[in-house]
Amino acid sequence: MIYKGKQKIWSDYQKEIPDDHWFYARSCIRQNFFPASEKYFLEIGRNVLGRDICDTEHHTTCGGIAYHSDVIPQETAMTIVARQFALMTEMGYRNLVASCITSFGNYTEILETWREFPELEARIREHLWKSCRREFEKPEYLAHASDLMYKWRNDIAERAQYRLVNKDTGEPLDIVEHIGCHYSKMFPHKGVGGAEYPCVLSGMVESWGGRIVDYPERRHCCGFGFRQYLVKANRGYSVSNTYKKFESMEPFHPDGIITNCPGCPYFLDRWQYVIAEQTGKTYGRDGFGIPVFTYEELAGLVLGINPWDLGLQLHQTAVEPLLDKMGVAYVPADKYLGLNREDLLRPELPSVLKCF
Amino acid sequence: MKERFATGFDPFVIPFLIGMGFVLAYCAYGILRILFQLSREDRRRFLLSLVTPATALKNIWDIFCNCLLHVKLWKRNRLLGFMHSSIAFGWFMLILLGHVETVLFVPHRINLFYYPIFFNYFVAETDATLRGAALFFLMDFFLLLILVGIALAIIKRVRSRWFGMRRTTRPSFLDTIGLYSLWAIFPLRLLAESFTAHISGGSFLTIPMNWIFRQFFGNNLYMLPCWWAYSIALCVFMCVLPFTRYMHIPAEMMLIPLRNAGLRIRHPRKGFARVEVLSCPGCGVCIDACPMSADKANLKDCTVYLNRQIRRGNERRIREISDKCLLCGKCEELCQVGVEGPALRIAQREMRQYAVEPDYAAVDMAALREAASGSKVLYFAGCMTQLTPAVGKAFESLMHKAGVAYTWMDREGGLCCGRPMLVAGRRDAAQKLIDRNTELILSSGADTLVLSCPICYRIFTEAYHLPGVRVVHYSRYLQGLVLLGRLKLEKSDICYVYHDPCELGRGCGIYAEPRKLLGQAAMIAEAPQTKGESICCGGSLGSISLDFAAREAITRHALENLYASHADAIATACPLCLATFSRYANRPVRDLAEIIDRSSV
Amino acid sequence: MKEKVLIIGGGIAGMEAARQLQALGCSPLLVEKEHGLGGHVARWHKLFPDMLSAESLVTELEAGLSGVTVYRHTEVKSINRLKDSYSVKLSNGENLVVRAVLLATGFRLFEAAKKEEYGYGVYDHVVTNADLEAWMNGFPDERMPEAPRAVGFVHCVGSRDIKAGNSQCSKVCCMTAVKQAIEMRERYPQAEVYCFYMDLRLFGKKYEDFYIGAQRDFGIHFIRGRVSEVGETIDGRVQVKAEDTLLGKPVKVILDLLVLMSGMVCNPSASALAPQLRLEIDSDGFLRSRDNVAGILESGRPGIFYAGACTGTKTVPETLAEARAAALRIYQYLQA
Amino acid sequence: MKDFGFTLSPSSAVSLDKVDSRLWHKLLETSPDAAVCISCGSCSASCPAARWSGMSIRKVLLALQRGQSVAPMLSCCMLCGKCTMVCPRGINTRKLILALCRICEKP
Repeated sequence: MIYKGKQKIWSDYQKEIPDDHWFYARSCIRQNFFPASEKYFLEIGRNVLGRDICDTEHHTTCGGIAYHSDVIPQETAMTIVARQFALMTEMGYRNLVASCITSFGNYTEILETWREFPELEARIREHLWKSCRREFEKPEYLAHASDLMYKWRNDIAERAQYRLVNKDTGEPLDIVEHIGCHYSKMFPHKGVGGAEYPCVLSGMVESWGGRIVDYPERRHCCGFGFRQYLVKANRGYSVSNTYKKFESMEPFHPDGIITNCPGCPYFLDRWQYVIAEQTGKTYGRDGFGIPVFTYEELAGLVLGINPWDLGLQLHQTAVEPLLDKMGVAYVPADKYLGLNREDLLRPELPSVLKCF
Repeated sequence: MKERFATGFDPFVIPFLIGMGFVLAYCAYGILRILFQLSREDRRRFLLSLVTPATALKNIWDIFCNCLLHVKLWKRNRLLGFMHSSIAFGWFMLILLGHVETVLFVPHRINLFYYPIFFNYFVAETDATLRGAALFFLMDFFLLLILVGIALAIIKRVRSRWFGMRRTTRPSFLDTIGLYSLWAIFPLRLLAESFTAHISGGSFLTIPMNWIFRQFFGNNLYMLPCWWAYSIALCVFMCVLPFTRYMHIPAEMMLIPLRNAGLRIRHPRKGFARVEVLSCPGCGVCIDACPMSADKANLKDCTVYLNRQIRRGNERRIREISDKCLLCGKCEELCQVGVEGPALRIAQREMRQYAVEPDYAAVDMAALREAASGSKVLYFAGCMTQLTPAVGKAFESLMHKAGVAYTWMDREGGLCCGRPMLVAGRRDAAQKLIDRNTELILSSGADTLVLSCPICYRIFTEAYHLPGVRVVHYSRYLQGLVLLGRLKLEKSDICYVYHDPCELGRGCGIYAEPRKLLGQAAMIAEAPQTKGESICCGGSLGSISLDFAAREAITRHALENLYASHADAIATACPLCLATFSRYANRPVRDLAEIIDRSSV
Repeated sequence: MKEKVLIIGGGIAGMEAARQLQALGCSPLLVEKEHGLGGHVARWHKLFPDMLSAESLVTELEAGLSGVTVYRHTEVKSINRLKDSYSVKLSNGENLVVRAVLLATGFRLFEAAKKEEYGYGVYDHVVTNADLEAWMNGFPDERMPEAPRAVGFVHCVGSRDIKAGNSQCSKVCCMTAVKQAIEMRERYPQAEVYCFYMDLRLFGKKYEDFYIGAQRDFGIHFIRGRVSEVGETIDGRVQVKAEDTLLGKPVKVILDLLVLMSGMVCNPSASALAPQLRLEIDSDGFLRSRDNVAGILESGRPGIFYAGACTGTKTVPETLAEARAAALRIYQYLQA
Repeated sequence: MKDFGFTLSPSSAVSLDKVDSRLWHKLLETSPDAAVCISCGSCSASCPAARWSGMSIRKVLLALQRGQSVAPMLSCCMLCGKCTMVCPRGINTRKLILALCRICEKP
């Protein structure tokens, strides 16, 4: 791997990201899968770094899942998105940051479509007006939450309690980055580092002391693929895709996976259990899997936030191996205690994949 | 005539006795082995034919004509015929006359095996030998005949072209020994009889030589060594005979009765095939006959070498030669002995084992049945005709002109006739195709099946059983329409040379009909090598291993023969010949149907 | 007095045209921006179809330049039209007045790094056709593996690719790939060689023979399918993914070396000169000829002529033939 | 094994460096011209057996090189020779089919 070559490509795909004043559009599914991620994005942004981020309970889904599942037409999706823009405008913001990769892709695609077909934008304005009497300004800047985190990566590194370094050997941890497909594959120039070698996550990992693993199936989809997972008959394809990725990264023995999409960490995490049950194979050491994190979770860990406050107990694949390598202080007994220290009960453990 | 020795014996006859004993024992064993190898039914048929007077007489007649007089060879090449028959017939007469002499003059010695052979040594001339004089004359005459034959043979070995043979086989080591011993036998006999002639008497050849010899040598010292040498030469020849091409002499005498009994090749190596292989005299006529000889690379792939390799058991070469052959049948046509080169090769191909067995269960028979039904006359164009649409189109136009209602059963593609599978040695697969086609034809309700492709026509006539259906080649069928007046032909002034397709001519014996039909539509010229000796176009499906590039020389060679007729265009009656010739020909190549269609009004 | 003709570009087209003009009694002035003459061909190793040494061709052409004024390391700063001639300012400060100008600016190889998915400049063992030729010419290249077991060639890198900005076929790359595949197989007989192609466009004399030879004698695997993406394995080898469109299945293969057949795009120097001379640029980015049948050498402007790859992708023999034709055309123009 | 109602599906991708091409190389020993196929498809287009079996020499040759099974296609061949006639590269397809029928493993 020629690092200089990558740097050259990264320099070609720089993206302007304003530092402050963002309207935050949450994801539909992340709050269920990784409930603390969005919370800690706001925590870190507002409280640690002192940025202004607007979070409103009035916004809805962006329609991305329905759109990519061929359930709603594009115009419907556009009108939903127009309403989000209207909320942003009404709240007095000009920059929109999406928590979800598919939302980000959706917003990007819609803005690009409107740029190419202004008459469509006019029609959507009309739709929005007819349906809810709202008007909107298009966001001046559109970013994904990971773009912001990428921008803040050095600020976070300055405040780091832990680094992505093996505390025993001092070696950087080997981290696999997995970028959501809708981040930059459709519009390479809208992503930090482009589509082929995006550096949005690798930049964070490197700032926080880790080392990026570049494996052959790096670009491959996590396997979600919307219809691949949502239609049960197709789920075999979904898990096969994930399997292909793990087979490809296996020789590199990664210590963890960092992702920036709602679906990816979910499938990379949960399918490890399914693969283990179906093939008896696990990819970490000693029967463990490879722990999978959202970038917010990893940022939280680096900043010294309690792993159980970050919601890491909701991961199927045990995160403890990475916590131990980083030397993160945690109380194993607290894993299944709720916020009010109420006992959440222990889940049934899988038969093959090792978990705590 | 009186005996010179009371014992009637001399040690010099021992070599002869050894050789004779060996060869007789070998042949007896060989005959028993062959009989044993024949199937029970074939054996019964053969033995029965031997005692059936008609076949027995035919056997004797055929052996006399072919083995001694070489009638077939005479017809083809008088010089070669004379050479072979002078040696074979002359030698036979020497043996016969020797026995006659023995019976006449020393009847009590007839039971001695060697006596008639060395008669002159054992007898002395008396005064009253008028009867003997005639016999002595005949003996000298036939010896002279043989010597002329031997002289020709020696010349032929050096200058085979003088005998009309461009190429001849290279004898093996043992063949050479056999050849030299054979050449030696008769001059030695002449010497021996000449040295003995003042005692035993002689005639126009031996007496003067005896006189000359006595002028130089003066005594009887050389007499006995010459008889020894003669006997040894005979011994050597007979001892090597089973291992040389001269085995064809006894083998052919076996082949003729077997063939007359109606036997066919059933096993690639045993029984009938074995006799055919042994009957090959190695004359090499098939080398020049073989169309593949146009390319030097294939010179060792004709039937004579197949026979030789089968005798040697060289499996690699047997496979190579068998797979390469175009199966045009010209070697068989010209073979003096009647070795069936193509059948022998197909039998070798049948030995091959295949892991993938053909399976035609998926064939949509209902659709094919539908396509075949509708009229009394069926036309089966065959696979190849799909690539030469002019043939089918011309036939269709002729049928339209003649007002014949017919069904083109494989217009949209059909099943293969099975001939390509059959010649590839996959008889079972071919049978599956034959069965399916038979079902299609019989269920169609037609009473006439017209074929334009000779490959199909051959297997339809040889291997199909279609009761109530007249299988007819289109040349004959169209001729019928002309005779009925339903087709009217106007003769054009284009001169065609008709190329006999192998499968139609040599394969089915159809030579006259296409010419007759063509003659009504155009002028005809004949190529130097024509009819039975027509040269394969090189496109034959018979060859498995000949690649495209290797076939070009063959095609060009065949074309040269056709060009020599100075015709304006080439006519043929086979889609494969048509396609193959068209590729390289410098003048138009047309199918018979096309020409007839152009000339019909 | 001899008529002066400015030839821009000291590649094979420029050299051949200069030689011919000199022989016709004109005074050619050859301007080359680099030190060495011969352009791309000078960096090439062997030329198909006869495997002629590129060096010998350039040497031969250079030998024909005696008496020709050659400006090395020199670029044309500006050109202005006078009444029936052109005033030219060179980067070395000289000012020339010439009767005619021949553009022999040639082409530039497509920047393979633009096709990011192929990882040129990122992966350790990805090179271009030009890199391979240079290596064959003896220039060491650390990207070249020691004893490769598998080598792949990607045809049409930056050619017939609207997204790469080039819709045209570069025409020589197919044959170059077949040639280089054979050369690699000759050097490393134990290596499997794969060619990933969209269409094989082997149009020239003897090209098909090369193809047959590559298939039959060298056992080179031709896979009809464009490489979709390239990754690097843990041992630094290259994993290539494509679809075998004839088989209808995705294929992947791990290679020790991947060679990208970079296509031809118009030389930027030509594009820079074009506005000054009011020359038109064609839809493929090359200079537009008067027409593409009988007027390829004509620019449509008096006294300005084209030769070689500045008007489109050309083979070496085509370029040489055009150079000769252009010399004759200029001679006629000067006579008139 | 737990039943999830779905399972890992095998990858359809062919790994070129891992294919079992023994049969292909064995074929090349006797029929080196098999290598010059350009997949033009005239063999398949003219094949009378194709309509019942999907027989295609083009596919057979390609499948062999990619380690896929070919026997089912071969079993419907009637050896008529049309493919040999139309092949622009002069490949002796009949020889090749016979050789394959011999060396193939039993389907």
